[in-house]
Amino acid sequence: MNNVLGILHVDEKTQGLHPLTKHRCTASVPFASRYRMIDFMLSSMVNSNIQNIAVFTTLNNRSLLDHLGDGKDWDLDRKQDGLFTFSTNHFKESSNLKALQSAIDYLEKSSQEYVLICLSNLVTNIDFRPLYNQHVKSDADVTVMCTAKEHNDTLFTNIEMDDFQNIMDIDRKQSNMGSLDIYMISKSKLIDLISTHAFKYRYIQDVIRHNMNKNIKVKGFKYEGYVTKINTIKRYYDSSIDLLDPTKFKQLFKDNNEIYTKLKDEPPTTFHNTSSIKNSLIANGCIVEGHVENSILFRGVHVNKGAVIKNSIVMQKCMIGEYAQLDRMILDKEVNVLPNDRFLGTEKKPRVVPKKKTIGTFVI
Amino acid sequence: MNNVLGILHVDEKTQGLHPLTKHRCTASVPFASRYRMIDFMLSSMVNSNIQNIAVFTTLNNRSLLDHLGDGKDWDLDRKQDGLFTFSTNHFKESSNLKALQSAIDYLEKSSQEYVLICLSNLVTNIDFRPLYNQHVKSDADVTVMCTAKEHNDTLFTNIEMDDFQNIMDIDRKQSNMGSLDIYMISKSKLIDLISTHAFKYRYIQDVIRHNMNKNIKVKGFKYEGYVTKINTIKRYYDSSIDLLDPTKFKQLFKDNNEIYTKLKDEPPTTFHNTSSIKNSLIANGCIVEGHVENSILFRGVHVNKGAVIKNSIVMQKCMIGEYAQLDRMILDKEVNVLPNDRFLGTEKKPRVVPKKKTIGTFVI
Amino acid sequence: MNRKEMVAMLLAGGEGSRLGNLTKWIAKPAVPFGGKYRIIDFTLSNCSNSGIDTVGVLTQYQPLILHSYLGVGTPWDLNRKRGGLKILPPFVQKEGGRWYKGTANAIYENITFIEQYDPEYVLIISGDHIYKMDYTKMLDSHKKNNADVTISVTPVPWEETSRFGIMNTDENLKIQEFEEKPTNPKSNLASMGVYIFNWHTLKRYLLDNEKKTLSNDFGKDIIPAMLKDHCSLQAYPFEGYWKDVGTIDSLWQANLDLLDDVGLNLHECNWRIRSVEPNMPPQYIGSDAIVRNSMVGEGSTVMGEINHSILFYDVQVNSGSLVEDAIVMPHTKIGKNTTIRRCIIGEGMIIPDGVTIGNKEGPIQLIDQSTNPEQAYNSSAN
Amino acid sequence: MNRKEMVAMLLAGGEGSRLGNLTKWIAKPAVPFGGKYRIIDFTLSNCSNSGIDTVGVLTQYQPLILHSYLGVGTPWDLNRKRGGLKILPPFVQKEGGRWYKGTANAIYENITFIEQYDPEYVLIISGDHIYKMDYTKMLDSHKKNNADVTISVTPVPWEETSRFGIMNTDENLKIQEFEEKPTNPKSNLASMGVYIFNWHTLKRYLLDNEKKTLSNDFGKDIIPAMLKDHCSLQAYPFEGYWKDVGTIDSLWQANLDLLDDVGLNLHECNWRIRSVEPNMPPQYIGSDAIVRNSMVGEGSTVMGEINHSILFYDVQVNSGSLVEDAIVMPHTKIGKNTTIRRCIIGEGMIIPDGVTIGNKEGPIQLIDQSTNPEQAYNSSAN
Repeated sequence: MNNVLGILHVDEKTQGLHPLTKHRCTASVPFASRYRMIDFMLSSMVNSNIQNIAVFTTLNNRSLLDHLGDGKDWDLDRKQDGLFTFSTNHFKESSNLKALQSAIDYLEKSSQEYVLICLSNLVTNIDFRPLYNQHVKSDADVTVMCTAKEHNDTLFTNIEMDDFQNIMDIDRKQSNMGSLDIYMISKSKLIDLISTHAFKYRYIQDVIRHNMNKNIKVKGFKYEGYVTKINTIKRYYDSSIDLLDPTKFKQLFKDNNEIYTKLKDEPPTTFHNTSSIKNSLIANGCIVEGHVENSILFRGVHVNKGAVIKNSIVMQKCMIGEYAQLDRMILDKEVNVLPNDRFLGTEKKPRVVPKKKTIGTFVI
Repeated sequence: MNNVLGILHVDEKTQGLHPLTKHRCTASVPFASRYRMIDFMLSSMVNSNIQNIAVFTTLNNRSLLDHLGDGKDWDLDRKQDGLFTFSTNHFKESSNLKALQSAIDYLEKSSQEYVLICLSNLVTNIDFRPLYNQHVKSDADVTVMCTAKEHNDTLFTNIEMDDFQNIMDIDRKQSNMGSLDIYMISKSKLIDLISTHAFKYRYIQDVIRHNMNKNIKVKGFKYEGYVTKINTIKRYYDSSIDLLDPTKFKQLFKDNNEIYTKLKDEPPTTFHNTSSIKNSLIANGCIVEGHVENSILFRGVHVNKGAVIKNSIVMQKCMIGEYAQLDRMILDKEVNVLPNDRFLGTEKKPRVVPKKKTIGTFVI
Repeated sequence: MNRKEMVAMLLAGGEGSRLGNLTKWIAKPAVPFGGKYRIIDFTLSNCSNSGIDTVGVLTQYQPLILHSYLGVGTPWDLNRKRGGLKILPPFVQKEGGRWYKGTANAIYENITFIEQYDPEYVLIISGDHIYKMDYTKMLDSHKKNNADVTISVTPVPWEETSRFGIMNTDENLKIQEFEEKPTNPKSNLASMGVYIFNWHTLKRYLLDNEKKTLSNDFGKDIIPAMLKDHCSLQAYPFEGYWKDVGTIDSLWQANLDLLDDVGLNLHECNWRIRSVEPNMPPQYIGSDAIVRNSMVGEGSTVMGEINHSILFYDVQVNSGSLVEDAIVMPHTKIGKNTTIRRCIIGEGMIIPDGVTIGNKEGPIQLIDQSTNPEQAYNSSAN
Repeated sequence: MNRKEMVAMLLAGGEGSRLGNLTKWIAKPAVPFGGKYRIIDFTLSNCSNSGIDTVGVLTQYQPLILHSYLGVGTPWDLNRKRGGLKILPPFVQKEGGRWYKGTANAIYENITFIEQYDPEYVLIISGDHIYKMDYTKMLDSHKKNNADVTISVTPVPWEETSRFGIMNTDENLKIQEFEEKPTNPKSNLASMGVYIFNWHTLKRYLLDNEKKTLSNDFGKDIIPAMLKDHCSLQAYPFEGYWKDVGTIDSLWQANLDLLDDVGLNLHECNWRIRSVEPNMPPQYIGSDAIVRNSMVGEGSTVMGEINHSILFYDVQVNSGSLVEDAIVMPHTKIGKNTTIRRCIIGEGMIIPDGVTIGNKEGPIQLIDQSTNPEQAYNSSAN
């Protein structure tokens, strides 16, 4: 797979994740106790031995660039190849084709013959090698990665594929197969498509779709593993809580395919005498003196004595005051919950508290 | 000096350096064979043992951020303190006060008690410790670094200072002392000034100037060493060629105060049998087969047989064709000079060839 | 600019034979500690937090894991362009190879290393101790007292004095006498094995001692010689938690001290202990688990009951099991309905279902690959 | 995922005694070469450019500068999370310490290191040679031939065969016979000291040999034993520049080969030789200087005449001086009106004004700190 260049386009339809995306792009939204969304696709690429990876970001990228650094934590701090980040204005206008065009120099100079393009913020742990092997052996110009889905589910674009992996149709009729917006394509073909179509189309997906029966041969590759796309608060919440199911947890955190993330120096979590804790995922650096149940705690959360956290997601460095109660809440980073008060979301609508807010009543 | 936080504001009046600043900010303009402008101030700070440094950049900063990386080459890749970069829109509107205000969190969280603010792209090799020592011992709120200048020279802002280092006047009458736009100030005072004046003023210099006889006590510190400010192509050219004078060269590249820069793997320069070379500065990675005189070659320049380069500055990876002639030229990176042609600038107006251009006549 | 005021030399070559099989394959400073760390993290973090940026680490015994762990010191911010962390194993010269014969000899063999920084002071520390200490404060005291050497001391219980080097000082903390493991101690101030020497003085004694004796040790040779010559030896009283983790019992105790509010707190932000981060998924605490008064690392899964214990990263405790007053090192799996009390379980162990390990009193057991299961797993029957 | 198909073991412990005082304080692989590099840069860059990301470097002799130079392998892109560059000095185990007794013994002592990567193949290379080679091509040949070991060979001039290990092969390049420094060679194919072994085969021979012999060397013991057992030994013919720089003469020659278009070109971008960058100001060539057919490094100042020579970084040649057919190592100052011919000037030398050094023919002189100035500086009078 050292013959494949990886391109990670950060999906910028961020409205659904507001307010988590107020100060960051979707790719850097914290997820699963100690990761950011981008870690899953980036680690999948690294574990598939892709060693030259370009991340295209928008301008709201300070938090993402800070997270990625020089790529060291993904073993991508290299003199040859490694991690490259592109911040483009074009992309803000959400034309990923323009963004690719602005990086055409980089594509041309790279030594790899194939390109893997990922356009979505997926939570998954994919080995891309089988996709590559099928693509190289087939006569397809583009191979698109698909997943099984409910017929009427609209999370992933409908794909119709025949028994020989030929894609018959994209995005027209309902289907029980969905596109993951992951494409394997030869570099020369990609450069060709970009230069031919950059003025006509805004999205590479559209170029493929509209030309697929003309001069682009498209095949599909069905991915059988765990994958989810996160584009609303509800999905964010549900996908997070899903991980408390050990089967799903194990599918995402396979033994041999480590998910890498930016490492921080935090001690192991300390549980006090007064703590009780059930069915929860917890990162390092927490201090737990209260009760935590069906919840996800990120790094450095302090749960004080008597506090009760249920069915909630509590991000880095939140402080939960004594006897405070949380249920179906999502607390962004560094939220301060004052003692004694109660905060509830609902199953249909988990409640989000934005970064650095203080909530509760001051009692003197 | 671990008690000082360094702030490097990149001066964005870049018109004078056009076209060298078309695709980069002034701070990342190549200078002196193997450096970028920012290297001099940044290295001065590092050599003065300042370990927490913030670089404020505009949006035209891709080349600069690429150059700085994680700060490793300046020994600033640290878990505590180290190098921080801020890209601000405010700054594009050239209000350095707004830029500072947007980073007030960072200022407040840092452990240092003093701040060194540098607002200009200076080429120099300063030890800031004497400035710090004077400032700490004095009763001044702000100490500004000054240099001797010609009475009517307008490169540096006029400063009038009495025998007790008190600043009497800034920017009103001609003086033989100029401000280097380098300020030492206690962090608490700086935060105070920012929060009080950010809505009234655009520049921290103005805040100091207009309040200096009211509630800010300003002293000066005269720097005796080599310093130059580069704001026009003419000054860029002259300051470059100046370095061929061994005295000035030695003042800038003092033995103990190394100037750091991003390191590249280039072999030593190879001189062929046909080469002749006089009074020139040359970086690694060049191949010289022709004649080079009173000139500056950056990394990886190839001077072919019979080519003649005089009084010129030739940046990275330029290719000079056989028997081509250059005099008083500035070639930006990767310029390709075709064989046999002649290109001349004048003493008053050196000619600049923009990045990646090919010049000359094709002869079949 | 290459000059350094003070260079640290960290002695990390000891075999740690009293730790038994824990140090069969790794040097004592590399022994896991505190749910995530290795013992040497404490001294390295102390150096880094004290602003000391030049640390020579003297290795000799089973250094493979230690060397790989240390690298160039990046986790401790010691990857510096000038100075930084340097590993100093024994080596061969034109005259042949020499192993380090003792603590002082290890420094002697690396005089060249030290001299390249032309330091005024040399800090000698050891990778065997758990404590948080600002060495710059000790250096200030050293300078103020104009001492030739300053030795950091801490009071130990009178009944344990016979395990330590005891310093007898006058009222100004000038050291009058040094007794190695005395039976009738005159003081309970023990040396912590932390020395600041004036380099030119130390160098003279190193060169001198090299010719005279065979043991080449600071405690046995250098300090007594300096006392005899009436050098100025100053004690520096350290207040705070300090523990020599040289035995299974003390290693066990120091780990549990993390839970018991006796002055060793890893959550303090202003004196962070740093380590090589293992990168593990979050820990999972199951629906029927009980976790009290314990530390648990990332990547661990707890389905049973944990009480007053330290679980490192990637530890699995299955349902129905109880872990109490125990230290469980990384990559260890504990089966169902198993009871573990008062012991240290080594790295990568697989403890079967339904066994009982450990005693309610008596010495702490170490369970590792070389443990005889039949003996250990029935020990509760005693 | 921790498995590695091939692990490289780089032998860098040699004293290099034929290099005289050049290796008094540094190991041979750390000797400066080519105006900027050290000898070991070539093999490390070969590994990195061949996509080999796990390299154990076996050190023993004067490793201080070498260890500090290597670090964790960052300059060669070998600072990897899994694998990467690891320094492997001799060490002490429970049974005591053992120095490396020979090339094979050095590998034997590090079997544990190799086994953690569970490799199929082990590449044995040495830090003493100057060449650019893609080891993956050799591995392809090894696999295709189903060999137990593949040895890289290069033709040497017939008159020099007695300095090398000579391979006698059949028409399919199967090795039939191995002669160490033969007086009547049957072939001029010399071993380059580059081996690819099937690890399980090599391990068996290492364990076996350890008991049987004292020399523990690949050329003397392992290869002869495998030949005797009718293992499949394959020669891999290497085309390209290769030089053993084991003597002052060959070191001098290999440096000058950089100027003479004999197949060693450092300006090639597709097989970059990487090194620790020294960071020096640009070089300055003065108004009266003449520089021809030479390499000059950054930080150097040339006021005199340089012809067919290699100047490292931070070298100063003052006016009126001539440097011809010479190698001048870093931080060296050459005075005025001095003539230097056919010699190697060591690091940090100060050559006074007006002297003449070197002979027009005969062996190459090494001028370093231990050179007697009176003798050396008058040598032109001979």
